[in-house]
Amino acid sequence: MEMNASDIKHTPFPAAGTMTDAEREELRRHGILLTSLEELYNWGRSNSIWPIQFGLACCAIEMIAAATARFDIARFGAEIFRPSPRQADLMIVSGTVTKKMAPLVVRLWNQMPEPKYCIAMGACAISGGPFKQGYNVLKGIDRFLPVDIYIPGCPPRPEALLNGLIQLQEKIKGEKLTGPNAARHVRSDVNNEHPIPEYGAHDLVPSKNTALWSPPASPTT
Amino acid sequence: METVEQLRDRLLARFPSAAVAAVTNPGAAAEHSLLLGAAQAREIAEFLRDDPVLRLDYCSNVTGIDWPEKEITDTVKSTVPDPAGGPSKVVETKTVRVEPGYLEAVYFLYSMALKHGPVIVRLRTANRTDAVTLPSLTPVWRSCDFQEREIFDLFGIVFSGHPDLRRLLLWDEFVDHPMRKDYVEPDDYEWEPTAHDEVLVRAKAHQAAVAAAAAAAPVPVVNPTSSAS
Amino acid sequence: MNPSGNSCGSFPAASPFAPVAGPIVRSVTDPFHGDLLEVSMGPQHPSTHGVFRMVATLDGEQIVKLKPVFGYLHRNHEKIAENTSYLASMPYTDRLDYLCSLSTNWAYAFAAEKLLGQPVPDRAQYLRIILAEMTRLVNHSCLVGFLFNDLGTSFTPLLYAFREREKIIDLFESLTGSRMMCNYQRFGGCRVDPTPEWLEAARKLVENFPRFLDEYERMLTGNEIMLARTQGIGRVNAAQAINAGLTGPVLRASGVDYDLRKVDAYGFYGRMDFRVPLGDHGDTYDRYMIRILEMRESVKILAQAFRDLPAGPIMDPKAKQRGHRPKAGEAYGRIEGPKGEIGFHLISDGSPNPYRYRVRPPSLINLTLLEDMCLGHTLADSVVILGSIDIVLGEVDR
Amino acid sequence: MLGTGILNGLAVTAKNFLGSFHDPARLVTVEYPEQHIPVPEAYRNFPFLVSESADDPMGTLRCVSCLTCEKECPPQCIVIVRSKDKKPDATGKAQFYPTVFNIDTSVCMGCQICVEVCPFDSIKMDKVFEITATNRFTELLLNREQLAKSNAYYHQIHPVEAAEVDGRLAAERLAAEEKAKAAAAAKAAAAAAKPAAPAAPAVPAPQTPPPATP
Amino acid sequence: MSAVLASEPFLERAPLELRDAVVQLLPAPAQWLGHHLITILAVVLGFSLFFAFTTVAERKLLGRLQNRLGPNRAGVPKFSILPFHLRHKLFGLSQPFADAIKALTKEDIVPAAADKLLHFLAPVVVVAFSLMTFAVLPVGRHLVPVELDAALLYFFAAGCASELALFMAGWSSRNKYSLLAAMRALAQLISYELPLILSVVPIVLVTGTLSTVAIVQSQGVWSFGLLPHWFVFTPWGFAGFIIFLIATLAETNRSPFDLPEAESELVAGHLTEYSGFKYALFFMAEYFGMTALSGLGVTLFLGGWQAPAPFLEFIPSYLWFMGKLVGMLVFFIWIRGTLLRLRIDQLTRLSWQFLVPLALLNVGNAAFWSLTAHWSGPLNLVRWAIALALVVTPFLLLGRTLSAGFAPRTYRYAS
Repeated sequence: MEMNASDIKHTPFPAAGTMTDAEREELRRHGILLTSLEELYNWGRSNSIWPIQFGLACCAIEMIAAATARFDIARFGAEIFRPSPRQADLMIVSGTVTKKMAPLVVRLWNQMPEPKYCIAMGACAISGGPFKQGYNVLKGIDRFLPVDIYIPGCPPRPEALLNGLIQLQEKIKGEKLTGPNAARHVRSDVNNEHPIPEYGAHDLVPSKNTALWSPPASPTT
Repeated sequence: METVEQLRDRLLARFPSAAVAAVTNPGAAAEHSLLLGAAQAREIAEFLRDDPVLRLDYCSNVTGIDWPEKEITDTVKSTVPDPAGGPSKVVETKTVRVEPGYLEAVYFLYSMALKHGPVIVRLRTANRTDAVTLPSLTPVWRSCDFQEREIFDLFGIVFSGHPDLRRLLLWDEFVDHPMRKDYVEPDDYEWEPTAHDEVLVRAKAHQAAVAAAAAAAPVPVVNPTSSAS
Repeated sequence: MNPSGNSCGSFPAASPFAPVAGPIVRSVTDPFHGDLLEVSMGPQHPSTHGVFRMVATLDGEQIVKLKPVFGYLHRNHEKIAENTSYLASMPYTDRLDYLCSLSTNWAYAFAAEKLLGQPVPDRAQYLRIILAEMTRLVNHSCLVGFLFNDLGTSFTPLLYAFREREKIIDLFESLTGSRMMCNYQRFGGCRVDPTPEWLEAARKLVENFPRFLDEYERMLTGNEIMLARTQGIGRVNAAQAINAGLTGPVLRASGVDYDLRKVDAYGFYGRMDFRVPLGDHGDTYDRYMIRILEMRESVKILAQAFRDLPAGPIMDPKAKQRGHRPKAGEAYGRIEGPKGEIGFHLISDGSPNPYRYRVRPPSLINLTLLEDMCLGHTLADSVVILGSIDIVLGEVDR
Repeated sequence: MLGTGILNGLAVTAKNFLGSFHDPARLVTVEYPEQHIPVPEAYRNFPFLVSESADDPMGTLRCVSCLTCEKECPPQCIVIVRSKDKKPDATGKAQFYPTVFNIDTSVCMGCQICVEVCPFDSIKMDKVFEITATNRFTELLLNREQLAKSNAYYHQIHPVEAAEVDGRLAAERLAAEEKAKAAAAAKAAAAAAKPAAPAAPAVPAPQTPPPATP
Repeated sequence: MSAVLASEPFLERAPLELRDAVVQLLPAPAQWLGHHLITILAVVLGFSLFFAFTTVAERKLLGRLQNRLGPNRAGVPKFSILPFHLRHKLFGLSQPFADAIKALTKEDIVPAAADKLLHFLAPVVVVAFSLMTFAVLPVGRHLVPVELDAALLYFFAAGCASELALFMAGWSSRNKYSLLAAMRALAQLISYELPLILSVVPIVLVTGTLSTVAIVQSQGVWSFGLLPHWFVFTPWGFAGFIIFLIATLAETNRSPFDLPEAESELVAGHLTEYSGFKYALFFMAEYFGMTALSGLGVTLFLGGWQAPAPFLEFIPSYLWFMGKLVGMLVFFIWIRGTLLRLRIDQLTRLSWQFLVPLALLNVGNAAFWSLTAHWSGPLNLVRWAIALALVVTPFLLLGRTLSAGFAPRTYRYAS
């Protein structure tokens, strides 16, 4: 993991005209028209990421701070926080997801139109964070949703969120529309609507979506 | 402001049949409290609110507390004279008794009109299982509304006379009262990379359960439930 | 519609995005015997300040019933605190009221010091006042911004407030290391001593703060739409407010003179010269104005604190840094937080962890009268009334 | 007159609009990836482990695996496995060292309590915050190799604090050396006086010279 | 017409010359069709482009109002087949194109319970009708798509259909918030159509025509060769202009009258259930509506394409029109950045108790003005004084009743 600020090189517009042979070959195989369309499409999407206006807890304040004058997420074209999920492209899960809230988060996700992305902002959204030992706290939103970018921190600074957004833009710019590595939303074999868990006697039923949640063998042995 | 003892005596004079006791707080804060019997708690509360000297018009905080059964070992020292005429011996007799558990609601009362307080009032249930009803003080102080609902939700004290006693924080399908000391949390420890102490114990229990379940049959792991009221 | 008001259990059907059922369409076609419309606002709603939910029953646009639903951010703070040491709960208190961590820190430290019988040195007392009042400035100015968002501005007042907030937050960060989660107070004092440069920067900032307030007020206070939208909306009289346990600016807007900084004079507030503004109408406008006036008083308190700040230790030398084991007993410590009386009720059984750890959440209890305030007003007013109460969900649900 | 309040409001926003072209106080945006807001010295995000030298970070960790931080960590995100053997530390005292030192940054709340309780100044707060991950299991669990940063790095990010810590450690080291010398002298004297006496206990002599601090 | 045209400077007639040149290329029977198609295309494309840049301008201006920069880094897409890549970010001016690409390719969700047909028709109707209003706006001296004698009637007929489309959208979504928004939209439509039209009546009264072209031409007079005789510079015209502005804000659902979309109350109001391109169409229609009404305001009150002074006429007339239009839009954005939203009852009260009476009185005022057109010399001053009094007095009186009971308060402190 890169922990050094200087190591994270942000190049929003990488130098053109420096194609490698492999890239040329790739381009030829794809067809120039398709590739150019893909590039235009990805450029448009990556510069117009509208997040859903949806704050959960402490991190939401830093999310708001990222939208305020000093950090100004608007520079990336992402200041239009849509209150309705129907018009949103990005869900920033900013804060602790409790078990009472989790079904609603999944419902909102399902209500968002494709293509959609998810950023887990802060320790609580990633893993339950400091509150993970609580009986009503979901240990990470990735139990129910596919998370594209995790931003650790408690709470992450607004710059960290902007950095996450830039990483997401890079991810979108690199997405393919065809082939085995095609993006999630164009693949017919991937269902991006996820079942909404129900309230059970102590926990959500089911307590995780096994299709998404696949932790490695636990190191606590 | 009167001391707790004076207040107790005043209340006993006003409500002769009521159960009122002073509870001392041994801590540094030394904020002593009054233990009221559940039967007349509502009338006493109204008196506390309306009495012109007290005018405790503001109930600041309501705390629910769970006191589970405790095993208490009493050590009684008795001096037994030596029948042989020698120096008398000190004999320690240990008796183990089980102190019954109860649930408690503590009300912190202040006076906004006279700017004094706090008067701390405690109500106790008879036990933790079936006799968990206390009179609601929400009709006296509306500020108890959400707090009593929260205590009902998390501790399971049933406040009779509460206008809208529903779970406050958890969902309605929830069956237990998680703030009780013996509540067992849902078993949820697949990924605990930094577990230690209690977490490690629970995580290991989870892994053992999963392994056992996998060995036996593909049956989902059922959450262990604690004392459901 | 559920006549019992028990709407907790039927969540999915009442979701804001669930399709409108038959009865509502009838209310459109039949204007004379229309049914009531039940609208579930939240937990994802732009104006519920987080994951709060209100189930409002509307007759046209008028509210005839409104039930708040809590718990969407119930993250078990109290239970976690009972399983961990006294010190380890301190950073969790930052996350209770995440807009004003320094006040909440103080409330917890205050209760724990009461439980431990721990004195606090003078310099730390002054530092606590300085940081708590700066927190009040942050909270109140941001609250006004949020309130105007609810009133329908395009974020402009909020962004001006956050511009000033960033300046104060920068100071918090350079002192405590974190923008929001300051984790600054300790039992028996404070964690870090500010440098003279820090104090000078803070003093200058506070000195300039009234200039921002003047501009803010010029933009907002006299605005005719603002007056029409807030005056007479969500009235609470003094008796109601006291009985419902409202505290903080919401209480004082109803004309009740009860400010713990005066009543308890905790810390060194007894040495400070400041006034307590009171409202006469108890409506949304009063709640807004009380906060503006309180900010002006806070600036005064801060000026005095900077002037009188003594030299000396910031930590009681006899205080334990960790492994606190207060003797059995209990203590209730409360301070005047920006949102109202924030209290901690700690019960010790002599072990290193608190036996019972209870937070008295001002935001939650201030919501007691939400329905009363909203009845008879419109849906648009309900979000404004909620905004004027000033809640933060971390504290409401804990 | 009706409308004056609205006009006042319009005047304020117009002032801010015009101010944004000439007054830096009215255009506060920092264009993030190109410009950075300087973080103060006290800033904290996640902890790191201080090692004396950058060349051999694992060999020169200050951590003696006393487990205090593991116990005090509020969200319990640290796990330490103490070594079976002992290695000499900077002062030459034989100490345990952590064979495993993991911090789960997906849980860590950056509260600095581990730093406060550490008696050996071996865990400090890092300032790096621009972190993203695409897999939380593999990328956010930091092991001791990832956590170890040199004392030079510590000096770079917290200059004032690091100087203070170094001064304190140097004093301790000096005291330890004095003590060791005194013990050695006493031992030599004792050996000279009583050749048959048992070896002097306690403080072992430094086996390696303490690494120079930058 | 060509004789008139020929005497114009080249820039003034360039657009028409271009059109004619293209039309000449077509076979004779298709020339009529080609003529109109090119006009329609020019209007649609021109105003669509204008819309695109209005959105980015709005975001940037709002940003500046709020001490920030706004979108500034969209730049140009990088095409790997091209040997070069422009790395300049173009000040974010390409932002609307990114938004358009995204909106076009976004999944379209129609709720299962929705009325599918109306849900689909609403955005189409709203855009179609708001585009139709452009037909009668004289953009330049010779640039008016359709010269109608009853242009104003046509404009308002087409314009108010867009509010009905909002109702369609709100009702068909079968979402509670949308439904409330639909009701609000309807109440707003009924309340504000009246002051909007009444604010225009004085101009019709004074000029005696409903044709927009004629109205603009009647404003092309200057006193002393310097002071333009735009209607906004008369007392009744000024009052009418202010009423027109307020009613325009309400008609186009702009802040402080954005009740149907009220974000803080109704989530996204009638748009709650719209996604992808349908949402973009609504967004577009809002800006088209705003542009069209601003254009009408410019035409009626601000002299249309007329230059403010005769010596400035060397600048082509369509640029003057566009300049005034941009000025109006900037004002709308400024209002949006400052003001808060009214409540629905206050909104209707403002209309019926304040704007409608004022507009009615204003009609009388205009009647007085046109009856006294022959007054000159000192009588002219009397004429101005009377007309001014007829504006100011009712404003003060009605304003007092409207704001009765609302005033800043003074506060007491605890002793």
